Amino acid sequence: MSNTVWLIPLFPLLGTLLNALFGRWIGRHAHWIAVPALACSFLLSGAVFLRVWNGETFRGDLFPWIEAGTFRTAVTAQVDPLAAVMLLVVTGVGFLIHLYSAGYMHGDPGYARYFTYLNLFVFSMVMLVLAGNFLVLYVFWEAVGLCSYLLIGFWYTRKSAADAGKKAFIVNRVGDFGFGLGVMALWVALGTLDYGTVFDEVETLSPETATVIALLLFMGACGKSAQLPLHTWLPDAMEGPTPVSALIHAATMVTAGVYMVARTHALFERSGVALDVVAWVGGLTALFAATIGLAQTDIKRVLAYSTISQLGYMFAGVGVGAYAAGIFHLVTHAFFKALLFLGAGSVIHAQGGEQDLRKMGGLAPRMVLTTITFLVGAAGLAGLPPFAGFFSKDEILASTYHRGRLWLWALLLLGAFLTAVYIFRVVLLAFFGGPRMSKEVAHHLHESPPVMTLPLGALALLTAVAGVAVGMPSTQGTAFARFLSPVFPLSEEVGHGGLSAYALLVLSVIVAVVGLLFAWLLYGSRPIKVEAIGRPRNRLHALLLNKYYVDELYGFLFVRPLLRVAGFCARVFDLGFIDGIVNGLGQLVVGWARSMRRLQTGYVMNYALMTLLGAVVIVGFLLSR
Amino acid sequence: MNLVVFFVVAVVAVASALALVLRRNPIHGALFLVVNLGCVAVLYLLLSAEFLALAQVIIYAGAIMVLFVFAIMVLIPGKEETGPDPLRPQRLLALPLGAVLLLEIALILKSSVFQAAQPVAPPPALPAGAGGIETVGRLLLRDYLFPFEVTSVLLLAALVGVLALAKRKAG
Amino acid sequence: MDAALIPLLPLLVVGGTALLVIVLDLLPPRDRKGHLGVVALAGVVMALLVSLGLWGREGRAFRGMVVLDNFALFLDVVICYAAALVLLLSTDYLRRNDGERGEYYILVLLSTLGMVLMAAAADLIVIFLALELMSLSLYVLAGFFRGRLAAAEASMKYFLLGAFATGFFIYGIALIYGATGSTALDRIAAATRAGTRDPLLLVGLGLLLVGFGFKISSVPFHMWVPDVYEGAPTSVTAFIATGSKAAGFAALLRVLLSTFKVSQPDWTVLLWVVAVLTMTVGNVVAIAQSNLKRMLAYSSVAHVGYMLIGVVAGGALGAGSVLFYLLVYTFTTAGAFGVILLLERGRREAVDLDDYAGLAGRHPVLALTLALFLLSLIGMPPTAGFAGKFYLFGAAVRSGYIWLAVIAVLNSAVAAYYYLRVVVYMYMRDTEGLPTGPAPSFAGRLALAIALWGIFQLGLLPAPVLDLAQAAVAPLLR
Amino acid sequence: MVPESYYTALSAILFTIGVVGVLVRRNPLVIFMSIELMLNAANLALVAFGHRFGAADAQVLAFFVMTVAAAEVAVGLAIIVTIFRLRRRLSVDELSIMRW
Repeated sequence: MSNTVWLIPLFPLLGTLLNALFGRWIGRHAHWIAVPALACSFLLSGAVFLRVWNGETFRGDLFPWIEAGTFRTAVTAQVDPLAAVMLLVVTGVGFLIHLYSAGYMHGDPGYARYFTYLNLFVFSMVMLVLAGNFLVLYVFWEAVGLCSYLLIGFWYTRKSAADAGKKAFIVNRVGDFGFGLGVMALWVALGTLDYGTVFDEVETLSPETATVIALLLFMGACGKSAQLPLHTWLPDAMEGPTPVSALIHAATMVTAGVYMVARTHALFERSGVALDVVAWVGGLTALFAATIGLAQTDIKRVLAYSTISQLGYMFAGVGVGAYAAGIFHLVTHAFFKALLFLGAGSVIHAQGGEQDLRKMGGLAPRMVLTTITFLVGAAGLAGLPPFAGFFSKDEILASTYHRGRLWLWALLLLGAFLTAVYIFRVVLLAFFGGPRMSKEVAHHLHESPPVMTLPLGALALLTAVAGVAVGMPSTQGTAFARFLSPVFPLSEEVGHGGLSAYALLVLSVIVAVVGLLFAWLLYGSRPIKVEAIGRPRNRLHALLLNKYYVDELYGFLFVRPLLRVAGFCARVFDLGFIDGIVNGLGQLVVGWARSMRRLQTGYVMNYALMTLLGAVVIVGFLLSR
Repeated sequence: MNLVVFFVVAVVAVASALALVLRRNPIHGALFLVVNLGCVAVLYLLLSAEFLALAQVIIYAGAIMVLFVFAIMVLIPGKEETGPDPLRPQRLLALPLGAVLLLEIALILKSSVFQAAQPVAPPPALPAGAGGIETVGRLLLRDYLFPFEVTSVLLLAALVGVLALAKRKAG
Repeated sequence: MDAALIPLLPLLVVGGTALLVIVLDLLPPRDRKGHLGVVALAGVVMALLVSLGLWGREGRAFRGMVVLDNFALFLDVVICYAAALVLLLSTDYLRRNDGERGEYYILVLLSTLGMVLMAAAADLIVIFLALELMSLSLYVLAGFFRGRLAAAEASMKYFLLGAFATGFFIYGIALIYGATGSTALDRIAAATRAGTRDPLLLVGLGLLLVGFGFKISSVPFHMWVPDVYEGAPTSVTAFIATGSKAAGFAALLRVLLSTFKVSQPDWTVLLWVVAVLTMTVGNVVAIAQSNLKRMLAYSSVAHVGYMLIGVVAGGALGAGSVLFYLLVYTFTTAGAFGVILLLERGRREAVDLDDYAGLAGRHPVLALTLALFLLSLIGMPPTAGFAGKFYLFGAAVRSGYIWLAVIAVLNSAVAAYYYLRVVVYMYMRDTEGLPTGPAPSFAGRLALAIALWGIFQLGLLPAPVLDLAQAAVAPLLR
Repeated sequence: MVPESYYTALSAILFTIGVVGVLVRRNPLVIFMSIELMLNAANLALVAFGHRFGAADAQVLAFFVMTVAAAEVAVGLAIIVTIFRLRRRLSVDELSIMRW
């Protein structure tokens, strides 16, 4: 197994090197290197997965890396069920998105550069997942970040893209600073960074120390996974190409935080407090981002806020100790969110780059495949059975409920309702109703080429079947949780089952359906009123009128204030406050730099004066000792 | 007797040093530096370092100062340092800082040298002829042979450096 | 060969080559001096090999004024690498800038001699002379392009401030002599162990620190750095940034760790503050720079701050990681300056940030090379910069200087901003106006290749070299 | 007999005057001369200390310092001359094309 494991990251690395060095000559054939590389990785991951399925695990050093005294760290890979699942997701979704990119990015002047970065990203992400100690984790944690900045700013001629890359960089610095300190603190506390040893010895840490370390690590997770209050970079990151948003800013990289918390859960459990923090940050983010999602008009921004919100669910899941549920949601989310992004990309592609929902509408007849797959994705996100998102989200909700976190559960339930509302709002505005785009754009509307629709279909299939296949709740927990049980022992609550579990299941469905209907009332009903039914005589129309009235009422009582709150959050809190802090910090440093620079007058006399000052201070200091 | 000579020479040395710093004309400054170096040479004699006193006169007064005066004559005959001084306030900062430095060194000397040296009545006198050319020469070429060799390389480097800067372009 | 001369072997090789070059300079051809560069390079490489061959041997010569130990040998290797890279980079660069004269190679060799001597000196007066030998040559080299006002200004500033710092240094020697009656490091060490805390000795050390501080350019003695780095010929800048810094650290470490071990509590506090100031000032001011040479100058100041962390941490790990970092820093900095030196826009050296806009598009390999050096300066794995910083900060944490390490990590975070800005310019901007392109230079490319090899070798397999570095500081810690 | 401490005190005064001279003057030549004053003061201190120990070593050290001073002067003056060739004025304050 050892040889196979190392090949998984090797292929994308080779792809990167080839495209980086010979990109000028390879040019528009770059995908012939990048896509097969990913395919190989995916197949190998599948092979590794099967062996893990049979109960095999692997742990091995590539080479001894950093040694200092008694401290030794090697480049270590570790494959256990958790890593195997993640590998499959990263390479699988990665492969589909590479394939899709070949169509989406066709003709872009930076084609080879794009695939270079994308391959580099997959390499780094695979290594992050494989990492067997905190140092390697940290290294590739930074590396995926670097790829992310490069890809956000890919279309650098757009100022907004360059700014977004910078913003992602600065915000993530804040988080990574904490993460780096956390790793350092861990080293000080235990003298080792090896996963196995750390988790074995975690009991020797005092809970306070564990809390400090865990919270520092979680700071990094907040940055990478865009949780409150470090979430602001993710919506801006949508300036990158859409497949990038799908792969990095939805399916894989942003989930690294969740993966990290789950991976190091022993540490968080030792602290206890830290786990609560994770749960609450997750819950609050889930609701907060969902409200903002309601107010956005850019299709990708809605999806971005949705990603933040769904990441919040995952954190809430792992925060209450339902690690398997959190990771399961991570997996299903990777499927349906990648699907949604790619669908959105298909729409944007068809409309020549238009991302504004207000200028879409009525695309369904022209883009049948995209519409169907997008609907599947939306159903998955909203949590409608039998799609994957339903099972995973319900798993999280049930876990919170069973563990007695009723407030958290309520937050998440409300979030689930809003999720259904905003995603079907997108569906209705984009695919149904009357077209609102210009004549010219409408004329050029077309379904995307097979190289793009194929991944859509594959992801739709996964979204449709993954939940039923491995997520069916049973008295022994889901099949998924059982698979992960070597990493996350099954907890007793899951086994309870009981009446309340089914009630919760039904409640989830109801919430999602109500959300869907609500969206339909707000955004689907009016055009129908105008076009389908002309006269106010029949009962359907009366009903519609009635609904219309409800719409107005809700609009007045609930929706408009909600929208206003959402807008307020988006404007003041989201953009003003947190950006203010981040920018303020940046400006502080830059301002400091400018003024310090003035000390460097260029005059010899000033320099000599500083020397004398230094001498006087040093001598004075030593004299005083 | 020696004490009187010391004080006279010391006063002259300090005065000439101050003059070097305060006089505007660099030529005058150079001459005051020569005076100062001469005073120090006398002090070397008082410290029974005859060889060094000689070297001081030959190297400093004879070679270094001639170079200085030559450079001054070539570069800026007559005047200098006129015109407004934009950095004057900062320059004045040098005085208190210098005073602090002096105070600090004085404090150390007071706590160290003055304490240690004074009670031990007569310091061990240098053996006869210790400052003579023979003793120093022996030290220089035996105990300190290596640094002596290094100085030769140092002078070589200076030579090459000056050539590099001053030589007219080849060809 | 006389066994007594073995400790001098590296010195003799470098010095002998210098004399050889002086003689060859007098012979024809008069207009082309490239062959002198080859001879000088051969000498430096020979010295490098000799130093490697002597590894593990110990000895002293000339009444203990020069020592041969692993510490000196390790630094010989660092210095010779720096000199070799600089020589490789110089030849074509000088010709392009119409400054090819034999004196250049002689002076580089003589200053290398001074550096190597500083690493091996065990007597304050020898350290002083070696320092002067190195400095005088560098003062001249900084102003080697005589027709350029910036070079002349750099040379003048470097010289005046250097001489000023030397004044403090020599007064410090005088005070230490006054306290102990000797300038030999082991005698001084014996005096510090025997006697009470003599303020004269401590203050003497303080004044020595002024001199060393100037050479390694720690705050507040760093003021000359940006001006000199900017004005000097880029190859000389690279040499000042790498070789003279390594030599300064060599003497500093030897004096602090072996001679003034007793006063460790005193100077540790001092260096703690200096380290924090140095890295912070360097990094913060670097943000505001748009001239690449100047930016790298401030960055080099910041890196000195990082290295001082290792000195503060002390012990085999701390001091060893300083040596390790010196090697890393030499490869990285020489490489970064090397790329700048190869690039020109129009007939002018490409030193402005704007000159680098869109470089990746036209010269992907060169841009990638510079990007890798910058990533190493940031401390991104798997480059050597990461391993180096890891050891330094780790040593600080080990010794209980957690806050120092935290400040250093914060500093590295800030630093990433200005390094990456260059990368962003290269990869994410489009060229305006004249394109920037590399001058043809095989030797220059060879130098870059060696430097690249260095940062990956040290980044991927740092442990063996760290072991060597720790073995190198062992003689000091006895 | 003059106590050595007097010499050292004098050397401290001369050293400080030299330091102040470097800072208050604008002409590089005068600055340079002030630096010579500093070196000279250091030499005086060395010789005085040597006298205290009754050893001639200090004189040798002072001799080395003198040599270094001579070498420095040669190089320094050459640099100053180079600058003067490029620009017919001589004040260190005008040498600030590189700053910030």
